[in-house]
Amino acid sequence: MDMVKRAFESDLFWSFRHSPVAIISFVVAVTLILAAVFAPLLAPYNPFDPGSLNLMNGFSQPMVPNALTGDSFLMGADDQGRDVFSTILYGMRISLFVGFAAVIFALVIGIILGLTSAYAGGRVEAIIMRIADVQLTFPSILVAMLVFGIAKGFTPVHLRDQMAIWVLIVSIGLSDWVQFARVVRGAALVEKKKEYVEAAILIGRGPLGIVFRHILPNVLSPVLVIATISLALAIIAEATLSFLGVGAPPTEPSLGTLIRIGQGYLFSGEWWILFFPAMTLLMLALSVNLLGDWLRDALNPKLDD
Amino acid sequence: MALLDIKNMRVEFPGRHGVFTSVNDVSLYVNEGEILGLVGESGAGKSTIGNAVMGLLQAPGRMSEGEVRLNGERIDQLSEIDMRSIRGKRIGMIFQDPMTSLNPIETIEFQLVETILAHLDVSMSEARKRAVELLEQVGIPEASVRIKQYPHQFSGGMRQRVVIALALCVEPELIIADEPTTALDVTIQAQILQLIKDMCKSRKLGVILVTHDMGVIAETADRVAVMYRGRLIELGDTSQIMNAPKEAYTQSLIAAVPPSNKKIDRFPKVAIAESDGSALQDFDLQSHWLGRGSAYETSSGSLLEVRSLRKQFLIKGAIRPSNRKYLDAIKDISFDVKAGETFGLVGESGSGKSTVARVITGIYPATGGEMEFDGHDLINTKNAKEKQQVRQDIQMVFQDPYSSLNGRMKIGAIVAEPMFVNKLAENGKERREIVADLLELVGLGKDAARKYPHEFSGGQRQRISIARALATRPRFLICDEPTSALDVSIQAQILNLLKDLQDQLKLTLLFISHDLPVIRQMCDRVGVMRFGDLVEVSETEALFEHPQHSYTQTLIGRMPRFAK
Amino acid sequence: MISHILKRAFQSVLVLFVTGLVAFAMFRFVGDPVENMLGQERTEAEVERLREQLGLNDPFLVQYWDFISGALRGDMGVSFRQGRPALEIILERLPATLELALVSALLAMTFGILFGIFTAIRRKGVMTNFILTSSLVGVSLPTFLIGIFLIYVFSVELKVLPSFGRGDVIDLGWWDTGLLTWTGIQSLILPAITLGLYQMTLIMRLVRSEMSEVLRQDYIRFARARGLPEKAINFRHAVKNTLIPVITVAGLQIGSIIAFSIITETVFQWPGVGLLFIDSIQFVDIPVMASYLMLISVMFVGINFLVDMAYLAIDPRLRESKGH
Amino acid sequence: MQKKLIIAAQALLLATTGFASAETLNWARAGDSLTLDPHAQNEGPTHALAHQIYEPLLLRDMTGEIVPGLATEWTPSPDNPNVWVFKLREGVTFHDGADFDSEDAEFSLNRAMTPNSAMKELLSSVKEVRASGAYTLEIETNGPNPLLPANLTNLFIIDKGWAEANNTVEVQNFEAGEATFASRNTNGTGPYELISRVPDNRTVLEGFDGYWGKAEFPLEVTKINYTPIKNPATRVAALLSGEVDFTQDVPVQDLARVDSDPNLKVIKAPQNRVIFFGINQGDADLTTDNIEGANPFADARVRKAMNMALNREAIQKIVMRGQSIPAGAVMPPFVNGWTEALDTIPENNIDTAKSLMEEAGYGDGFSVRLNCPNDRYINDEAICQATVGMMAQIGIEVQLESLPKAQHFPHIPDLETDFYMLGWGVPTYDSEYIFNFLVHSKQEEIGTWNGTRYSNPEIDEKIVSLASETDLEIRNATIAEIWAQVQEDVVYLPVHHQVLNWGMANKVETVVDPEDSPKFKYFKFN
Repeated sequence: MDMVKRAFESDLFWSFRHSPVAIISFVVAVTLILAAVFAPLLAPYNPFDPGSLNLMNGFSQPMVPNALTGDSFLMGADDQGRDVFSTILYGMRISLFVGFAAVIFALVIGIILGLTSAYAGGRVEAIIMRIADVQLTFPSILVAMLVFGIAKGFTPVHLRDQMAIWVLIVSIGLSDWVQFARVVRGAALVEKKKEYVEAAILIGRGPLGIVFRHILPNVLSPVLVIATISLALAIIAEATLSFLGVGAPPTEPSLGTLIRIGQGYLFSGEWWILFFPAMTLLMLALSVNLLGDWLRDALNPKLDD
Repeated sequence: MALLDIKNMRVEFPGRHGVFTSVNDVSLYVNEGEILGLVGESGAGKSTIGNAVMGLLQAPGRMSEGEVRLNGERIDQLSEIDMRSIRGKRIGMIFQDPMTSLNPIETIEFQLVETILAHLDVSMSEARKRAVELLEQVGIPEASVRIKQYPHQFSGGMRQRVVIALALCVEPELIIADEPTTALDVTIQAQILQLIKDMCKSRKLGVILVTHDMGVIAETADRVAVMYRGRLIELGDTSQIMNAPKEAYTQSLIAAVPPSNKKIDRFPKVAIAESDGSALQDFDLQSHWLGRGSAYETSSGSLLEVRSLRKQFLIKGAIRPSNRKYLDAIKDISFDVKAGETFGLVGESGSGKSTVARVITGIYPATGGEMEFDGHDLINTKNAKEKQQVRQDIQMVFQDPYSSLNGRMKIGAIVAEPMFVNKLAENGKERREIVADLLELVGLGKDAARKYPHEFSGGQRQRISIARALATRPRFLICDEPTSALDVSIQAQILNLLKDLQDQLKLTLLFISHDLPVIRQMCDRVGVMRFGDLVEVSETEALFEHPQHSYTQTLIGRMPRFAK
Repeated sequence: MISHILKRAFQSVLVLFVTGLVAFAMFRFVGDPVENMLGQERTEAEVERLREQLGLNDPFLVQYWDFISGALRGDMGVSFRQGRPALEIILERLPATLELALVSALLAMTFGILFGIFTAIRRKGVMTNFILTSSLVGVSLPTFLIGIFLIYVFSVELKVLPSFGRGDVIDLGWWDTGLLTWTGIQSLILPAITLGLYQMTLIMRLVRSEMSEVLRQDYIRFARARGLPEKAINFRHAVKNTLIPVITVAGLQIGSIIAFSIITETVFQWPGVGLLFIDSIQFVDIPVMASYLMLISVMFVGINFLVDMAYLAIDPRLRESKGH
Repeated sequence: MQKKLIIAAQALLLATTGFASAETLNWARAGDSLTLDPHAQNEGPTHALAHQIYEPLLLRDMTGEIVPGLATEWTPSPDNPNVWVFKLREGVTFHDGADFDSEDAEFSLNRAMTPNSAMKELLSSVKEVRASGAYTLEIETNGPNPLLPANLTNLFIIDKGWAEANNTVEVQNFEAGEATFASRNTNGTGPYELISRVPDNRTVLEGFDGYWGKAEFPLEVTKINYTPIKNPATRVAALLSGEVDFTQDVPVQDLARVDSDPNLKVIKAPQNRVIFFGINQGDADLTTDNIEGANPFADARVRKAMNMALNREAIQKIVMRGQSIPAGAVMPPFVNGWTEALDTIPENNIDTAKSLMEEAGYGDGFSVRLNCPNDRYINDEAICQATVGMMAQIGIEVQLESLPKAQHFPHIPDLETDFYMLGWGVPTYDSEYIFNFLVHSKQEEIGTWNGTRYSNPEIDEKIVSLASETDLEIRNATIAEIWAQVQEDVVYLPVHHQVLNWGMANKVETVVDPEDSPKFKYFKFN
């Protein structure tokens, strides 16, 4: 209760209430995320069940009954006869799952390495930051393609179906952790010099207690901003990777895979196969980006990168 | 006609919680060749007046009423472009922190010449010549060489001279100096104040000197305006204000200033300042939790013995040890602290006094030397349990009330943490009770436990900091500049609190400060530090009356004093 | 200073070795080049012979060593697909990518910095909000879709700009350029926008936040108090201080631009190294892939180094004692 | 106003890109030729470019008919049934002016048989190539080979003197570590000369003044700008915007758009390629299924059920937009041995298929993995996806793994897949070619692409007999017998024959080459 009250009285909430952009973005993002989470309840069809598909529904126009089967789809049907609306809901689940998981993966690695290097200093710091530099040498899409290639070699054949998603998560996360580590390190170096840390040493807190109980909560604001923007980037990165053929499988497509498939129909008149997934992705990424933007201004941290 | 005439100025800042009136109906004036001291505690609105005169109020602040006249001409309604020809040219401004007032990536010459050219129709070479002259006038040696350098190549005092040169470079009629010496050491402070005085007299400048430091005012100002919460409380000649203030606030403010010439027992209460809470309640220390820790022998011998202590910092790493560069923060110092006394360490910034505190507490490992605390070897002890025991006995109150509390923790958690970590309480319930008692003890009241640090003022935070330090039941409390960030009225309260606690809990104090009057009020014995050396240790009164070392003499000579 | 350079150089070599190792680890799994190289009529014996010939049967570390020792001699192997030295192919395609990347980077820097300064000086306002939001639209869609959309609008519907290729190029001997012909410049427009959009947004945001920070500094307030013109304050004092951190990021972005050109080049059939890399992956052309990755690493390391040096040159605080 | 601007800009674009000239053809396709050395790669785009520059002894024209090239006549030798005699064309010069004679032909064919050549399998039956006169060439085979001429249609002739002078006698060798002269330079006898080439970027060809066939062929195309455009959307855009006059690989969904464009047209023809699924019916157990200790595919009823569940018409209609011919046998229609009956597609009947599954004891279905390429055949991945849905209807839960061709195809000869997609073209136009690679038990030299583990010694014997059977009637009868058995055993699940779609500007006049290899000397402009 106290927390809630505090949240509502906070400057952040005040700034939120006075920013129409933030409110609209928040509503859009939350609506989309909820729609994805409750896709099985909301979607009229299950596009991931191949047995339920009727190929003859392929390329049905939105809201126009199919000439062969008589079925009608809100946003039309794609090349496999899948309901575009349902596919978007399910696809968004995958995109969001990949996005969130990749950001969490990057965040955990970044926070641990960033805090460690800031707190330990010296050689440990030098080594970690050098690894970060090397990591930066590999641009994100190359990292993803490398991880994809390597994982394919190591994954047993029967696990390959599940592999794609996890590889996406790991590869997007791997290319993303550096900025978390840098920001956390930068903020932690500032916090470390503050006297409350010395006070904590004096009362007998060990290094772990100091890092996680004291420093970590104080560096979370910039991390939150980056995490928000990273979420949008990760969702877009997933789409980009699927264009290069290392995305989610077409039988269980993500938004990115849907766009990759849909872009083949840009000239042929079946605009709905591309338009709806692309608009969904745009709304999702844009609203998350705008939220991140607002958050950055509202928290006004000096971001290092 | 006054040089600057302010009539009924009102400055407002609309904000989330309504309109905040920063300056309320203030009228004052400055004459040529006169220094007007504008004094007040933080939040009094004294800096806002300067900014309002310059037309540099931070948005969304605005001057909603009143008028400002410069030589009879109204300047508060001028357009931004017209105002620009007044700024720098007719009114110069000096900022508080010389470290941040200069553009770090341009040379001094560039910044001077640019300002000269912006206002005067002179050639580039003339501007350069003038710039060198200015630097010479403000006392920068080898001006023609140093003018080519960047700000980071100058020391703090030299930078402030550059800032003054910049403010003076187009010969303005009025200078607004906003806390021009607050960031400087005592010895430098005196020089800069002298410089401002000289400039004022020799050039017939009007000066508004904004400061919180009564000592500075007493030494420098011709007249004084006292501000409190946006209002002008009292305006008069310096000697009148200092010696016979009319208003109650002024009286208490002056009373709160630690006198530099004599030792008093307690500071008088400041009437209008924030509530003091209640004074110490009468705890039965024998039965109270806090008292249980003080069941040790109060011997008359030394509680802490420091011998030949050294501390080096690595400032440039290298693979070969011979290429490494070190800074000697402490060079071979020795002193004792007797049980129950207050030992003072005084010195300017960079003298190593705070490092001594951190070495004693173990935050920094010593490079060499010996330290013994109540018979325990502080340097060579490997026994973790013994170390922790000693640690518990030595606690510290820090300088910065804002950074010394973790903003993400509630006060209750902050004060309870030492007991939790050291298992000093049976259970959570007992911890909460002790926290409540401690908060009462430092005059905050137990409700404070449920709040976060940002809900408290600086003085209240120092009280929390003290409560946290007490929560390990320490015997030895190090106070590292505990009041240097506080207003003078709050400082008096905190110093009183520390004195009371020492009496009640039989604490031994190591009191570190750059502020000589405060040292004189608080300490039994004092050590003077300079560049890592302990140049003199002596009884307090003896030190102030008969300083032996030449540095101590300089220090005490430069100390701003004002006679009551 | 010298030890700093040496340290950097050592790190760079390390980075290159690691790149090579990782690259090689990957190549084992992207597929089998032999099936591609032989037609459907190939026999088992043929497959074996070719594998042996290409050294694919050697242990992994032997292959890596062969590659590294060859690379040190400037021999990156022969493309499985084209039968020509991989390095030669890469160098032949490099001008296209570099021209595209450079023009994109220039676009991104110019507009990113201009918009960043504008939106920092005018923190509120219709124009600022428009710039901020519309630039976000650009990064909220995958690059390939933006590229295809641009083609659709400007090539297919309006027919004003070419949809693919580099137009006419002029061979300067060691460099072929599309910047000197009208068709070359026309062909560059859409890919450069596609590639630069993302970086522009990034730089714009960075400039905006850095500049907002700088504008709050005391020395800006002090400059204002000295009556300096607003222009001098914003563009002399603030911008210069803003650009120091921006240089690092922007410099590193050039590396990303080159990597991201993979997608843009595929969409616009831009005959650069990115497209070559994609083709090589499809064909499992190991020498070309390895050369590409090494090239990217070399460029990245080089750019890092230059950025470091630029930093030293611009920021007087770092100049004498070299800092960090 | 705005419209005017656009028109002005268009005019500018048209003027500057210069495809207003009626003689220049801007040609785009998905891939580029891999090398200019005509013997280094046996692959479509490489041969397609080579056909403009080089010529074989005999070639297939745009209708698939074998016509004279550098040979004017060819007959089996009356003396030796193992020898073919070729009479060579006289008065032919290479682009550098050298004369063509039998030494060049002998040299070229021998060069094509060296170990580094990719063409040597086509000449595996050849024992010796002899220049028996200035314009006569004899090819002796191991045993009679009636189909030899059909193997020569992509074997190009290069100049012996030129090759020797430029040290490019050897076909390029990767071990040597450098490119050969012939992989970057050309000297053919063909209708077009190479002007410039940047691989994967642009190749420019111009008409060869000294071409022998000047009177014989239209040769209306005098200049060719060839650009590979990998991304399908970009390729279509280039055609729609007028930057390209002729492209071979128009995505099926864009055909309608291209065809409806007033300036463009689409022409179609069946391709020499059949698409099908292979199923592992020989192993005792499958690694990718969920049935322990048994192979459901080993049961012919399961295979029949799958064959019935596969709705080829739906695939044709939706996935291929009508641009395919549903297939009943793994044999393109031009091939010797093809009959309409064999190619009749099985009835699509889910109920019957379900009862067959029931009978086989798999009424509850099973799961299995399907391996599929995603960058090789027209809509390959979408076909597989549709197949997943169709198999689900009879209880077979299929996990689809679609991979780039470089990763997909090695699975088949390496026997790492139980259910896979494959496409097959038959350059010899004879069923033996199919049997040799796809039906014969998998061995070192034969049956190499038979990933079904199907092994029938009787059939194997019949297949081997085809090579030396000179009596065409007996041979054709054997072919029919083999096909009957293959169909009976449901060795493969045929899907369809691909259709070639060439998109081009209205001004271009041509027919579709069944091997997807345009020969521009036949092209006309209207």
